[in-house]
Amino acid sequence: MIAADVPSFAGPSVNWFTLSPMLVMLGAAMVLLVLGALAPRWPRHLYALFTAAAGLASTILCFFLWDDITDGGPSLLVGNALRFDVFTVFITITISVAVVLVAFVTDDYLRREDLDGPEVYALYLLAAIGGVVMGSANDLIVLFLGLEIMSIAFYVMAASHRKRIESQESGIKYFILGGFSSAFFLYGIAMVYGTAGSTNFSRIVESFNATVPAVRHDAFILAGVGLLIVGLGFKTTAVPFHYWTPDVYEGAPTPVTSFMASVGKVAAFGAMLRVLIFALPHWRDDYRPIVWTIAALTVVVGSVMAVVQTNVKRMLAFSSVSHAGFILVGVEAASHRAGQPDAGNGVPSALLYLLLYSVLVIGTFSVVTMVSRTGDAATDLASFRGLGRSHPAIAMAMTVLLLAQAGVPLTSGFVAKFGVIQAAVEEHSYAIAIVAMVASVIAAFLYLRIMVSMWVSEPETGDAAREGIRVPFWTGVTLLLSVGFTLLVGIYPGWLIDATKAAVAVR
Amino acid sequence: MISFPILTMLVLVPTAGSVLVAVFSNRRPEWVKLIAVLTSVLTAGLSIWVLAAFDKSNPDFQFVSMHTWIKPWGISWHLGIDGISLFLVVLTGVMFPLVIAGTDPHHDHKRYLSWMLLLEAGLMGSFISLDLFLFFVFFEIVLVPMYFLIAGWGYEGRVYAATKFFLFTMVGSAIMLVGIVATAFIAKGDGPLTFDLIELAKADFAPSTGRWLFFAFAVAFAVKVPIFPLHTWLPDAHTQAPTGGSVILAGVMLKLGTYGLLRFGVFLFPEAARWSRSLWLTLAVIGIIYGAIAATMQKDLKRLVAYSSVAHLGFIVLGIFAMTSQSISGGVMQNINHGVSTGALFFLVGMIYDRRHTREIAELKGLQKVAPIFAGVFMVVMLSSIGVPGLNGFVGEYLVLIGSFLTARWWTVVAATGVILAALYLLWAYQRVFHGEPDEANAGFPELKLREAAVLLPLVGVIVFTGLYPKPMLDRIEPSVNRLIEHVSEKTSYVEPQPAGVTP
Amino acid sequence: MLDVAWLIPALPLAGFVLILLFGRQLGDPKAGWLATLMCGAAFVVSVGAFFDLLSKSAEERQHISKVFSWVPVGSLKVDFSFLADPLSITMCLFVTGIGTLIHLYAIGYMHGDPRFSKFFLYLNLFALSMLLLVLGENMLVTFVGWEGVGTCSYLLIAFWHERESAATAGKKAFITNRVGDWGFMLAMFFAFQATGTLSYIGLNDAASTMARSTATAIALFAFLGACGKSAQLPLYFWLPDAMEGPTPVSALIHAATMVTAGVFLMCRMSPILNAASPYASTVIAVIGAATALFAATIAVAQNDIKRVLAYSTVSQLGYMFLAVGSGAYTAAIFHMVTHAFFKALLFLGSGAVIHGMHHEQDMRRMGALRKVMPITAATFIVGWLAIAGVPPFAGFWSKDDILLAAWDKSPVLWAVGLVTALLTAYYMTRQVIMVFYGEARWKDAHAEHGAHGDFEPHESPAIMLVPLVVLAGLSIIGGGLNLPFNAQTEKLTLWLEPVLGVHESDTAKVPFAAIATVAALVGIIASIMIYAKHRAKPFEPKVLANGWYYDAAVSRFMGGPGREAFDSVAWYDSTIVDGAVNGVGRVVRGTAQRIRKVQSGNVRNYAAAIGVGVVLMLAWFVVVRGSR
Amino acid sequence: MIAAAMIAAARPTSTWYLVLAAVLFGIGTVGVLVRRNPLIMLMCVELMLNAVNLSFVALSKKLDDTGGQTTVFFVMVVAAAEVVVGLGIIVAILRRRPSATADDLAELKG
Amino acid sequence: MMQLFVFICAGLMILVGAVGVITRSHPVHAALSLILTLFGVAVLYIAQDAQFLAAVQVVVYAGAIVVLFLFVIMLLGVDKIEDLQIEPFPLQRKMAAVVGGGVIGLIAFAAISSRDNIGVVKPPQSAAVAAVGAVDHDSNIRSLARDLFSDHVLAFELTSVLLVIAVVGTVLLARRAPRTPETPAESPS
Repeated sequence: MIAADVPSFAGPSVNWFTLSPMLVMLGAAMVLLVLGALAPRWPRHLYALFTAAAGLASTILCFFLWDDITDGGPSLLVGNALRFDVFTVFITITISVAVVLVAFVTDDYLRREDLDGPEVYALYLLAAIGGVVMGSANDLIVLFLGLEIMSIAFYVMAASHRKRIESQESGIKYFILGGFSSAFFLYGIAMVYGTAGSTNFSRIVESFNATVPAVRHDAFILAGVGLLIVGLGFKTTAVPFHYWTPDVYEGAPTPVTSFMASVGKVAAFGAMLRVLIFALPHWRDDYRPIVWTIAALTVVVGSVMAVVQTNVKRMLAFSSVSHAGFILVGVEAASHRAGQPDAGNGVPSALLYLLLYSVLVIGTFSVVTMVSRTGDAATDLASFRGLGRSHPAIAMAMTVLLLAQAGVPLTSGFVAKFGVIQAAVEEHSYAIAIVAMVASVIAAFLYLRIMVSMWVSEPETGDAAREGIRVPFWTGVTLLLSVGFTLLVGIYPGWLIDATKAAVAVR
Repeated sequence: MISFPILTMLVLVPTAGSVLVAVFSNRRPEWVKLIAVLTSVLTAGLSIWVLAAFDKSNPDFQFVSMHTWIKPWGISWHLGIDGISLFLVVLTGVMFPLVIAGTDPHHDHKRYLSWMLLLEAGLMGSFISLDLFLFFVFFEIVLVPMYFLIAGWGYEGRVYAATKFFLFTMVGSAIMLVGIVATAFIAKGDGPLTFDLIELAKADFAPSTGRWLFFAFAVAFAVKVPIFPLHTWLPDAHTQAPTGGSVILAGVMLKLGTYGLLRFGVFLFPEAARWSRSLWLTLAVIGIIYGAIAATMQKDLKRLVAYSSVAHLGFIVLGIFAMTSQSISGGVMQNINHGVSTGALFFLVGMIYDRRHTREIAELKGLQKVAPIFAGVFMVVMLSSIGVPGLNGFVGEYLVLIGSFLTARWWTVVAATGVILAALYLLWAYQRVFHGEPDEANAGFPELKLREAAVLLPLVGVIVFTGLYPKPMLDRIEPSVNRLIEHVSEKTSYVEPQPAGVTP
Repeated sequence: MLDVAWLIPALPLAGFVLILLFGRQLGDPKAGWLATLMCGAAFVVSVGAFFDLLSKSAEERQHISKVFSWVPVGSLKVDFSFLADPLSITMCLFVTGIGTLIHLYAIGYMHGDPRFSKFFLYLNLFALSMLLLVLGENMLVTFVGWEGVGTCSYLLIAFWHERESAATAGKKAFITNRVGDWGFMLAMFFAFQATGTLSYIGLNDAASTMARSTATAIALFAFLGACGKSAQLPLYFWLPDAMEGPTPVSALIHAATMVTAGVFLMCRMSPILNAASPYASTVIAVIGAATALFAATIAVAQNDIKRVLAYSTVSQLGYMFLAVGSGAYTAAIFHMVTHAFFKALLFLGSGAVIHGMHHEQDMRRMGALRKVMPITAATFIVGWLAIAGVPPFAGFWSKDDILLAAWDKSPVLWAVGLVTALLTAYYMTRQVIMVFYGEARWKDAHAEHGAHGDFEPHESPAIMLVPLVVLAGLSIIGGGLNLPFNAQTEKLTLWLEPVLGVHESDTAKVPFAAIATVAALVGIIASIMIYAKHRAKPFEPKVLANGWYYDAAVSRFMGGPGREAFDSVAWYDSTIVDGAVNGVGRVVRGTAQRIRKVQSGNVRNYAAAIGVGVVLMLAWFVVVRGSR
Repeated sequence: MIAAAMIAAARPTSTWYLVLAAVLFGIGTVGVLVRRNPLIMLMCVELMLNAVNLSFVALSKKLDDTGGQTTVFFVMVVAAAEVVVGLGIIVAILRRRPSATADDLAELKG
Repeated sequence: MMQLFVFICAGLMILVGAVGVITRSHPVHAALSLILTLFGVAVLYIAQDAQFLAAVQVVVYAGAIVVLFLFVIMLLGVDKIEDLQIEPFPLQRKMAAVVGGGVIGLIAFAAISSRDNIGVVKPPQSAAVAAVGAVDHDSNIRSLARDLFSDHVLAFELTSVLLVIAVVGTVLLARRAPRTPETPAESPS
């Protein structure tokens, strides 16, 4: 065949600047890989700083993009594959910030554990891209690819501590279950595609605005919705799809855990909101009861299970499950108004929670990283004993972060919880709000346990005595930043709330 | 109204002091102590100033300071004080210097003092905030320092007690938070969202809604008061807490509950409060009798005092829900009286513990012979706690009872028997501890020290003065109480009953 | 002098404050003198006030002096103010008067006690409270005094608190009184609800229009208070134990003044009682009579010199309530005054004996003391004749009035009163004989009791004898206050008439007087026959010696079922209520532990769990939602 | 004859394909649950993905839309990547503990 | 007629293979049964006019992926027989049955019950794809290509990121731990 009778082909136009955050991170990742290969003698901590710089750059770029949107309004990118709105930008910012903070911690961690290579940083950046794609996708396929990018990166990172069998175990567990669940997710996509005739959010909404209710309540696409929720539920660590969480969080290298807990959750919930609220508003009455149930189960199971753990990393894993439950409460609230011009407070509160929780959890895990000492093994409650005596500053920071997680006022955690509860109450879902709050009290018990062992219990004579805790500079910086942010937002959250409201104000 | 934001200062000064103490070098303990004492004294001075500048003819909120805080949620930094909160603020202001100067944590002074000051800030804030969100913030924040004070400086069972206290209270406030938000949104209608107490009080809730909301609030406060059967955190917390902690806990913190019931429960949801009054009255009476009986049987002196609090607070709840100007004024006053006398009692028990390192009543004997002055002070405080006329305890209790008699006769008749029981448990304990011939263990019991006397003197002074001349206090309390009752009457069909021959 | 009526309580207050501040420096005996001085000054002021009042016409004999507005809340407006009228001034007079004498006596009696100054501190505090009680213009001020005297009696009974018995007795007195106070409070509440005021004047004005039920409620609850304070059935049992206190205390508080507060209160509220008649007054009269007889029977078999007097006090108080119940308020007050005279005298006398016997109180260890302490003996004998109701001593007249009134109420009551009178004469004679006559049993007894060496009972110092003599005098002429010959001689009645009204009765007085006298004589002679002449065996059954086992029964109940009930409540609290709380925690942990098993760490189990989730999810969407 | 006609008439519609895919998917699922060898579990995941691919293709045929096939293409890439990484992890583990089954990897639990 | 025959044969291949994968106790046999399934799927692709995908299926899946499996099996010598008779968790198989049955049943039910609704909504042909005449025989590849580079270009680019991750990941995992002796991993199992 000759090109003669072929009509001229023009690919979709690409507004490169709007993609700049992703491109920056991608470029940085490539550079790191090349450097790692070509200049192995490069001083290691530059990797971290480089990564952080990339994250910072994308953050800054995001603010410019934000202005563009506030001026020009939202738009669709590269063949309607991506949504370019404040929601996207907010998610991007959250993820980039997480990258920056985690990179700092990772540097010190890698050196302490004598693990090498820029690969981890590259994976951070690439996973971050995946997360951004998930949060901004306007097409189920794109969303799926983003999800796979992030997940596969996570599998590798989880298994990346070669000296710890636990690390590899967590890797394979995560991998198998991840693949398993993404198969379901994909099947869901197939079903939606079959009934909607497309995987593109805009087209889905259009076509179902047009079709008759009979088609809308067709079992096939409903099954698809269900399977999509399964896949997303797995990534958001929602009960009953949360089983991997504690094992993986405990086994994975601590900074990686914090990366999963922050970026992973942000991306997953971003995707969930995109899918449920933006793509499938027609089925909100069908999936809302499910979201309600899952949310309730998640807060309760997460909190209750956390209470009986003895390993701090596991505790925090379960607590992050219960936090996921809280965010799900926000999703539930959002689902009341899915597809309506007035979006209510559901989506903003969820976004706010995600940002605040990411910072919290990274800070918390940075302390765990320090306490876990060489070998990343000393993470049981006992190894926190007497921290208040030996390192009052760290203990104080940890206390603030834990109180924030418990949702004590004047910390960001309270603002987050309050926002979610407010959203739920606004939609008259009082029951779920009360369930969530009571569960958070149960969870509070676990934070108290950690605080007690830090402040009240006498230091044990064991590993703690043998190897002291080192406080590396950059980890300290991370801790300081997160604590500062926690308190700042706790005391003066107004600006942030406005920002999140803007995320849905323009559609 | 004065331009100087004195109420804000009431919160900020202790906070600043707390931070200052926290960051101050650990190598100069005496300086740390000095800073702490000075800040608390300064706060006390401010509170006294408020008392002096308070316009008793004005029933509304005074010294109001109002700043937008979280605009998108319609939350503002709204402080104000009226007759109901005035004396609670003063009590807080006065108690803390005494505690900080008068009690001695045996280790980690720095952290102890820092927590103490933070606690003061929180308590002050909760008593003067007129924004539901703001109030909740303070109400919750108070738990943290108290938790650490108990868990860090308490006695053998401290961690259990502290955790119990924290979680117990948090369950209540968790439900209240939902209640607060719901209130705001339901009252909002089409208007802007606001958490402002005064705005919300204007709203009319459908009876069923109002009742749900009221209970959401009431649970939190019932835990704090505590009202039977939600009281079991109290004996543990009081007993295990260090002396200072117990004094604050009993003297000031419990009042958050009764104050909240009055300011947020009754004021926001008069209909629901009226509707459920018989429940509350019954619980209050049960609390009075039950607490007294339980107190009688305690073997631990501190625990005994703790249970006596349950009984005393029962009177306040009775007064609040009997809802006559006498009963409520009496209740508000009883807040203060109980704070002073029980606070003093905890001081004294603490002193006994410092000397003998036991709280077991059985271990103590014949102290009056070896330490007559100490015994005398104890006697006076005890008599005030029993409610002997001429001392402060009587006035509040009496007003509560005589006021409640008008609207809740039979409850009052039963409640009045609490007066007998109070005499029973306190006198019995006193006899076992102070009377008789001291055995050799107690023979060396030291007499009241000068510092201790200095701490107790103001309290005893208040006890006697208020008992003999309560008028100044009542003059400031009553207008606000009457305004509250008028509010209730506007919202409901309630008419405050007047005794025969008195034209309202 | 009326304008400064507030001075009457103020002076003891000053004494109290001064001794509180400088008691230790003043020490023994200056503190005592100071206290006595203050009390005496109060007496002088009262006298002044008395004459002021006397100078006015009967209607105007009423003066209210407001000190400050006390508890003004809403419709409740209570002032701290005093009401000076014949009744209160009468009370003031004999309270301060006898008070002074007893202060004086105590200086001698308490000489050498380590807590000498504290004793007078309490005494002045007591005087203050008692004066507030009687001078109070409204029930609340009275209540302050009411509780004040209760507290003082607690402090003074437990004055020697090293003695377990003393401490217990004090506690017992206070708590028993508290029960009465509960009644008093309720009386106030009812009064307030019914009239909106607590001032006596307001109340008594309202009484005329008051519903009988209300009036009855007020009267009976107030009477419950009176029962506590004045040791009537069923709350009398604290008084005998109260004898643990120093004898001056027994004399002042538990004989002369405090215990009569109940009677005073009843008289104060007499209009309400009248409005509440007949129920309330009948109840009061019956209880009074019953108590009188009951206590008298017990007194017959007591061996402790002070306990005899204690029971006789209870019995005499019963008399007064009998009078109150019969509407003869003046008679009640009259008897109150005379009783104050001779009972104080008797107590002080016994005190002197005890003092002389080195704190021996058992009458079986005494005898023939008239030789070693003649003055004490003489005065004591005067007191005996007075209480026995032998004319012309004071007791005769007052008791006679009461019996007369009782007859008007009902002959039965009168009969009970008469028997009581007989018994009174009997046991008092018995006491006098056992203490002052017969052979000196202390000679052989001194060996075993803790006295130093071979001791000789000795007469008390002058400072203790002076009050005795004075009181003896009063006991002799006291009857002159209210001689029933004609309207003019009934001075007390006239004096109190504006407050209490008159109890007119047309019964012939003389025969009753005769009968009463005979009864008294019978009692005396019988006693002499038994105890002096040993013609018959003493009749002292255990049941009487133990006060009909009433007290024992009460204590056994308190120590037994009562205590168990309390314990069970405490148990309930710690086990059930708290157990529930901890139970919640346990449940949470338990559930968690159970769920943990699912978290087995095995990938395939997790996959299975996820799979189940998937199936459920699909079931919901396909079956439940898709079916539409 | 008639039977032949019936058979001739019966043409496999897309629904047939979808059901077949469903069965394949189910088998894959069961495989993940019952097999202990991680490698074979991985294969079972591949089965599931293939089932999805099959339905995609069938649907795209029914819709007469290439999008479905494009998707399948992407899925294959994803599958490849997953397999590579998965095998990497498995190798890393088995290198250390030969003959380790999924059941043996249960240190992290509770 | 023809389609039916093809469908049945291919279907049988697929199912037999699939069952083989989960029932053959020897890993190698399982891998081989996987190939069977993959071929069956490829056949059905052709039957559904997805020739290009069929090719890729054979090349990538059967060719690359399964080979990779076999290679790993051989390399690590983990070809030990897995005894499928024993199942440590009594519940596991039951649950597996429930899950498998549930998934198959529900999805099949959904597919059948809604056979009329599938394809009701016809997707608007994107310009690029529309340009290719549907009758054209090798239209499949072309339209696929155009679709790939028009609507799904971003997805296409993302696959590159995916592959990069795969590479980096394997590098990271495959690298042996440096000098420090491996901690003995004989943790009790």
